Amino acid sequence: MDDIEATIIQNKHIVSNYYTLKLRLSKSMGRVLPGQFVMLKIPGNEVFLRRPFSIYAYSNNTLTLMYRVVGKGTEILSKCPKNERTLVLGPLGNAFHIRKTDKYIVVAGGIGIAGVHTLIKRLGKKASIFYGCTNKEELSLINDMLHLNPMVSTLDGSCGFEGNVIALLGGYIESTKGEDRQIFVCGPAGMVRNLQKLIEKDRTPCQALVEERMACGLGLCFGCVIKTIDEKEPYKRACKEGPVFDLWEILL
Amino acid sequence: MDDIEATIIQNKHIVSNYYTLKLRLSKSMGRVLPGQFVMLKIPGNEVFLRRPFSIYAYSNNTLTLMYRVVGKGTEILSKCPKNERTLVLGPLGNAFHIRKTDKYIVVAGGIGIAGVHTLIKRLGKKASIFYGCTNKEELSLINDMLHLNPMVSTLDGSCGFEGNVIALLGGYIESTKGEDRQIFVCGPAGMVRNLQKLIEKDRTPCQALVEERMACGLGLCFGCVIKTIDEKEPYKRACKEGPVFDLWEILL
Amino acid sequence: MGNLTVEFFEKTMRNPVMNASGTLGYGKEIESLWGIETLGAYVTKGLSAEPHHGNPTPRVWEERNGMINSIGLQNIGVDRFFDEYFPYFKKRKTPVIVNFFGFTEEEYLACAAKIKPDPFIVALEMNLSCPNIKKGGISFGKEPGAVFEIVKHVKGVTKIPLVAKLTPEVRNIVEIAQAAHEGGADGLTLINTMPAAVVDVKSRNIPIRGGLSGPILKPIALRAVYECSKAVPIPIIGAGGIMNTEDAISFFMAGARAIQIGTATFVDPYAIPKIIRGIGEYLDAHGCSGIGDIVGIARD
Amino acid sequence: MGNLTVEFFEKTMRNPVMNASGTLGYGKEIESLWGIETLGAYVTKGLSAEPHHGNPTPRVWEERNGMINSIGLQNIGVDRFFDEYFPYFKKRKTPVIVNFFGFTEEEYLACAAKIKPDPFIVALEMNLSCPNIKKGGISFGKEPGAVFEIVKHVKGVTKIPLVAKLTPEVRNIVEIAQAAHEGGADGLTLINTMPAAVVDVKSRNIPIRGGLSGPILKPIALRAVYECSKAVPIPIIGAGGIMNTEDAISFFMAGARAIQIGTATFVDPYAIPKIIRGIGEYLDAHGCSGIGDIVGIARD
Ligand SMILES: Cc1cc2nc3c(=O)[nH]c(=O)nc-3n(C[C@H](O)[C@H](O)[C@H](O)COP(=O)(O)OP(=O)(O)OC[C@H]3O[C@@H](n4cnc5c(N)ncnc54)[C@H](O)[C@@H]3O)c2cc1C
Ligand SMILES: Cc1cc2nc3c(=O)[nH]c(=O)nc-3n(C[C@H](O)[C@H](O)[C@H](O)COP(=O)(O)OP(=O)(O)OC[C@H]3O[C@@H](n4cnc5c(N)ncnc54)[C@H](O)[C@@H]3O)c2cc1C
Ligand SMILES: Cc1cc2nc3c(=O)[nH]c(=O)nc-3n(C[C@H](O)[C@H](O)[C@H](O)COP(=O)(O)O)c2cc1C
Ligand SMILES: Cc1cc2nc3c(=O)[nH]c(=O)nc-3n(C[C@H](O)[C@H](O)[C@H](O)COP(=O)(O)O)c2cc1C
Ligand code: FES
Ligand code: FES
Repeated sequence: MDDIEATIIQNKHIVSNYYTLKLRLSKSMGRVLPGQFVMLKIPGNEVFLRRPFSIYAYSNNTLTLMYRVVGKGTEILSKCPKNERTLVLGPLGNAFHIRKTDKYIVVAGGIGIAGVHTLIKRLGKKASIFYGCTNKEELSLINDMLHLNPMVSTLDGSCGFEGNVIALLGGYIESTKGEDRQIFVCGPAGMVRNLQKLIEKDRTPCQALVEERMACGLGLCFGCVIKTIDEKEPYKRACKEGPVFDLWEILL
Repeated sequence: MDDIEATIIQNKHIVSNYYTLKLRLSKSMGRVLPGQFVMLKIPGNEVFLRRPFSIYAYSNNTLTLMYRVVGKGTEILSKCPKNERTLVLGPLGNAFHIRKTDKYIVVAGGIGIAGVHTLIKRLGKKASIFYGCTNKEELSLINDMLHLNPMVSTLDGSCGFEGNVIALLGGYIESTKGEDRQIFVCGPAGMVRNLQKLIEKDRTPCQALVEERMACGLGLCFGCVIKTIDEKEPYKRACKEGPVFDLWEILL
Repeated sequence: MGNLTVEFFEKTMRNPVMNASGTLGYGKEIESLWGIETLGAYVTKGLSAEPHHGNPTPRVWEERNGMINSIGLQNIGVDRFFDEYFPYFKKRKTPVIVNFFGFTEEEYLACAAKIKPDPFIVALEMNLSCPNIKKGGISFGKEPGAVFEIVKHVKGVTKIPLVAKLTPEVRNIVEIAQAAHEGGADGLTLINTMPAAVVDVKSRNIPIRGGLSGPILKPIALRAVYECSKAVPIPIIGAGGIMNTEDAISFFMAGARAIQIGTATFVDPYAIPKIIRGIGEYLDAHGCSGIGDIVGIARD
Repeated sequence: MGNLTVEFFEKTMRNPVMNASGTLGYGKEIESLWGIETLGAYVTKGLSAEPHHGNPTPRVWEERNGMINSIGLQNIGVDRFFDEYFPYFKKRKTPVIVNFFGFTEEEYLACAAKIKPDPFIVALEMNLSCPNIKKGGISFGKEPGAVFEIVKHVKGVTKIPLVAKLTPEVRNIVEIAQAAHEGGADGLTLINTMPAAVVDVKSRNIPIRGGLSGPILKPIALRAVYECSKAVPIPIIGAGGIMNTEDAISFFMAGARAIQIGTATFVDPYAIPKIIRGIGEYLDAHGCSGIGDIVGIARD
């Protein structure tokens, strides 16, 4: 892990406020595990702290991020031209732990897909993918996974199941009852809470990638904590002990 | 006077750390008097307050400034490309008062030439110009006045009189003793103090353009004051009551 | 555009936006850019019973995202202000808030006593950041007890509503706010500049020690406005680093009933009219009938 | 490169640069980037006699040119620190300054008493910004009298040199510095964060109230360092918005004998080693034989 000089080689608008950013790194990031993230310096000096982004893809010193414009930093990022230089600190955080099992289920909502993208690539056909988004157009975020037959839901019903992805998942969970399953989830806090409720009875093994505001990304500041069931030390750092937590150990 | 949108049409390096900046204004500045200045917004948001610059030339909505890179603001300015947009507040301050007299003497040192440039243009052949700078190369700052036969001094003696311009002026002052003279000066504080000493005995009428750190340029903050002999109200604003003061009324 | 009118101490102001004291000269200086009647009220440069010369230069210094000033309260004295400048505001029907100070309690009282009630005087704004030369130069606004006393005494010599302007260089601004309120202050202005210094590494000098203003001050001011507005029932005027409409709205939401704009005017001389317009647009866009709809609505 | 070595309380440090407490975790976290022995001394995360959980999120917020934190002093307790982490620093021959706090005087004393003198402990750094829960949550560092008392009492339970770390939210930091010195403090760290708040205009919330750090703090910190270094004879450690070598040099010139770097590390994890190198280069370029040549040389 290091702070690595990087050059933007592509900054592409996908749909609505989603983009992908391709960076050429000046040296290797080393081994990257599914679930890990980087702290990206936003070019210029308008924003101060770095911004955390999941590693969407990485190979041959080329790092890809997928991001959604939500505030000042991502706004500036979306306007950065090719060849702009910046810094990437990573890879950071722990990773999804893939245990041998009958059924892998990956659940993502919106930009949450970025957090499980390398995991899905790793699992390939072994994973059942559930993806929820706002409308048909946003399905272009999973264009490269269509061959894996993802189950999709859109809030406006313009494609797939109409409603939220956890409702869609419900049927599947019901129908695979009793099997040895493992769930991976990344998405808005509300979605993860709904999932927790859905599988509360069985306490199906589930790992969640969580997002918290970060200052350092390195475990230095204790700014990014998430509350856990550990009574002695309830607050764990999303950047260090996380960002992947056992769903049954965190208090959302 | 107004805050006027402006576009850089030329930003030219002259010599060492001297530049000229040509701006096209989106509307007229109105009447500009010799000695007046503008508050220029430095493009970008690296620096906060505006920077004061003398009006080097102005006609047909085209404003020219001559500047020397001395700190962060002028450094950034020197790198601004053509077509960059900014804001110019002006014209500001009072002006040189040209009274009928036998002999006009204009004394400038270094970048001080920018402050008396429009005055020299106005006086034309009627003025005796004394210009002091560091070396021969810097004489290109007065290229457009060579036909007025300026007397020049260089600190390194590479052209004209070797030494400071006040020493050079000394002889002239001596030789024109008794004549009705009027002096205009703009330059470093040390130079103006030396001039004051030189003509102390005769108290030759003299107007000085002074530089003080400014925040507003409009008389709002009382940040830019210069001490005067007025005992009741010693501190006068360089941006409002100045920047031109009677040399015999200020305490340098 | 929606109604920006506000009532302050039974006087009507066109809008809740003022300049901050000392950042709009004696008022007339801005007239070639915009009319003084644009303001909800004009806040005077700090005035004293007798004129003051102020400090030598440098008096202003740029800081990253802010500035430091050490003007030293230069002013022509309260008498000359009322002779030479006050008629200008009356003619333009612009309410005035008279900022004043003293270096002793007597000077505060003398100055306040000189100011006669007038339909165009909304309030006196008492600058409590001023050093008390009888108490080793520690400023009046530092101790709850001292604040209570001086506010009470000033209230004794004037019938004009009194706003106390507090310094952030205190151990707990809420207790100062409470003391001012108990002393009889009718309102508070929060906050004045924060003491700061610059080191010039090249010349190895400290070119200036003075008060920090501008964006740098905003989070400190917002905290003061929020906490004091919960603690005292009198209206609060917010100030500190307001550069644009969003900053202004954040002060209202934190609990300010009016705001003052200082340093922003140096960066953009049209900042005040722009922000007034921006507030109107915000209220319209959010279906608010007046600024009252958003004052103090931010939840912790 | 010139000699950066400094003596602090009769211990030798490789250089006068430390991390600021709470901004370099428990120390080990940085090891994949640079060695802990790079530091003049490692300053621990704030420790207490008993572990503390800290505050709920959000705990950090970006401000223009700074940040606000509300970590709430989460820590594993002083005992676990000495069991699990201290040996790491000893093995790497890195001097440690133990930052500690309490919510009552007893907690301060209990914590200080637990820390045994050790060749690798340079000093205890007492965080005086902590709220005193027995005094309505007003922090210990606010009143000269209270500071004198608690410093004196802590000195009574430890033989390790004691550095008092002061909050800028006081009426006059110089009098606090003097009280700490009179109470027996062997040094001062200036300054801790400044209380601040954020208003989120969109959600109409106050998402965070906490301590402001980063460049925003620098001019306030420089003033404190300058004025206190003139007023007390004990060494001062400067902190607040040091982002680069020039900032660091300005703190030395203002009177600091060592510096701490906090927020800068979040912006650039190599800020500390870069600044250490930069200081060395500065001293070389200016023909200085050591940092002593520039400490306190800035003239007013
Ligand atoms: C481990 C992790 C992985 C992430 N992966 C991605 C990803 O792959 N793609 C993507 O688009 N986003 C991702 N995010 C969220 C992303 O970091 C924020 O959307 C981004 O920081 C917003 O910055 P901003 O300046 O645009 O927003 P602003 O609101 O202006 O940011 C202000 C501050 O808040 C923080 N912040 C704001 N929203 C969030 C958030 N949702 N999570 C964490 N911090 C936030 C910012 O980092 C910044 O410090 C991830 C977050 C974490 C913690
Ligand atoms: C009335 C007037 C006319 C001027 N005309 C010219 C001109 O035509 N050409 C030219 O090159 N310079 C001129 N100057 C000086 C010019 O304003 C400064 O050199 C410039 O502001 C420096 O900015 P900086 O950011 O590069 O320097 P920095 O030192 O980084 O600036 C920091 C602050 O100090 C102020 N400052 C620094 N040096 C000076 C100075 N000498 N005078 C006033 N303020 C200063 C800046 O305005 C800024 O607020 C004039 C100054 C005044 C007052
Ligand atoms: C140049 C200058 C002069 C000031 N003079 C006074 C003054 O005379 N009286 C006073 O109460 N405050 C004075 N202040 C403080 C401002 O009124 C205001 O409280 C402070 O600058 C914070 O607001 P801002 O960040 O918008 O500038 C002055 C501020 C500046 C920058
Ligand atoms: C995330 C964070 C945590 C902090 N924790 C502590 C602490 O536990 N004890 C303490 O004395 N100061 C603490 N501080 C204050 C810093 O040590 C330092 O005094 C302050 O941040 C100013 O320096 P900076 O601007 O370089 O960050 C903390 C600061 C930050 C940003
Ligand atoms: S972001 Fe600093 S500890 Fe996680
Ligand atoms: S610069 Fe503000 S009064 Fe002159």
